[in-house]
Amino acid sequence: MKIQVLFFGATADATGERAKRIDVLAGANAATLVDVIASDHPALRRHKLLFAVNQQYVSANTTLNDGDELAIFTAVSGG
Amino acid sequence: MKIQVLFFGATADATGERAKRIDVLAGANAATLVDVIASDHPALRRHKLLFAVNQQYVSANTTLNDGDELAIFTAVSGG
Amino acid sequence: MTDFAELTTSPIDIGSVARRVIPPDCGATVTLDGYARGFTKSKDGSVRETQYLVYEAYEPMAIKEMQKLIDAAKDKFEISNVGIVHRTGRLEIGETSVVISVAAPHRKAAFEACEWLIKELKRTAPIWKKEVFAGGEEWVEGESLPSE
Amino acid sequence: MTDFAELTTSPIDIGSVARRVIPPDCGATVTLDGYARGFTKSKDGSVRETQYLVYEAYEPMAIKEMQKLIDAAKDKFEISNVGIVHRTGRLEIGETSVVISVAAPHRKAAFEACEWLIKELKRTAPIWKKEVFAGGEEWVEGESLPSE
Repeated sequence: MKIQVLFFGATADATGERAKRIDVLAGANAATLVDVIASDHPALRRHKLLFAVNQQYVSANTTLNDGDELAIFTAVSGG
Repeated sequence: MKIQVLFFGATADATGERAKRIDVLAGANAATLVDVIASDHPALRRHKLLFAVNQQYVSANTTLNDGDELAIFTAVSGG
Repeated sequence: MTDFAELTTSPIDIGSVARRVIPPDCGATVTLDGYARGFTKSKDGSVRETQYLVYEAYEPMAIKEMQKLIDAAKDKFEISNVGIVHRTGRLEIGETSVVISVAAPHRKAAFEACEWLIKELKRTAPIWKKEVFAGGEEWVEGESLPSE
Repeated sequence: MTDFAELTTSPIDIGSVARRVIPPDCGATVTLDGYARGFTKSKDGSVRETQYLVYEAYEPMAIKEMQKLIDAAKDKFEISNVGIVHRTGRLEIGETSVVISVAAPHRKAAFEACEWLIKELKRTAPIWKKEVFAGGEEWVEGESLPSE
């Protein structure tokens, strides 16, 4: 299945990308995607990561669905 | 001694004046002045009154001095 | 960059009051913006429509009392700067009557100080409000006295 | 006269944000104005001078999270209207990063809601701040997580 992955701030810097379409097997979750991405970009593991699927916060072990938008980012610092 | 008396808002309406120089005997206090003024303007007695001498809050029985500025007004309602 | 306590007969621009209290080491300003209500509750509980308001101040004493409040707030709370501007004269409904801006390194102190300042200003600053409604007008008398 | 949650890359005018939330039955608006600090404390306790800030948002989610906060605040506090505007992009020192204005019939609820909203916004809105200083830059990572 195809997942649209988005990066912001520190995670965009760590991966050198802002968006990436990734093909994974059914049953994958955010943690699976981090494993895939970190194999190319180990700097991603230096951060405590948060996840949102389709613009809602989710935990790392929430199962993804084909076509989901997964955002991977660090603890927010707006305000 | 001479006291400069100031009125604001409801007390200005009750007396029809905004400022008045009043001659009183030494030892007079704010309550004395109210008695003097209310004899001409009994409407003044309809209000709960506050006093300031030389721009500082005082109680009705604080003795006045020659040349004092006495403000007579109702509970404040700014803001 | 300094504190200020002012009276003005001109419309108050909230943003410019807030801007004036900001020092570079602060992270937040809290601003209270009080304004002329269109409806007020009478003593008998009925609601009536206000046409406009008139504020009158004992000007030199009002400035002094506001400055005293600023000094007291700076003793009481960890804040950097305070600005207070109160309008006098005729105000149309919806116009700002008072702005209090407090800048502080930490926002909690700014919130607390701003809330304390407006409560104290309403209690002690010698300023009076007249409500003008259809068929009459009335000077509003405050509920509490400065000595209480 | 309605609530709003917005992102903008333009300078924010505090007063106009505050003005937009005022309904005629309200007596007070409380506005929190957060802005770019000139000095920040590093993790090791030393203080360094920031040259400028860059804010980045996950825009559609940030708007949704801010709207959720507005809905939650209106359930939790007796308030009438809320406006939130957060700036993104490059901000010079002293420029406003976020404005939250809350209008309420009684000012106490406006103070409480405004303080709650900024605390929650900093915890949940997907927006990140980069500090640029002499010789480097750093994305600030928040202290608390949305699920906490």
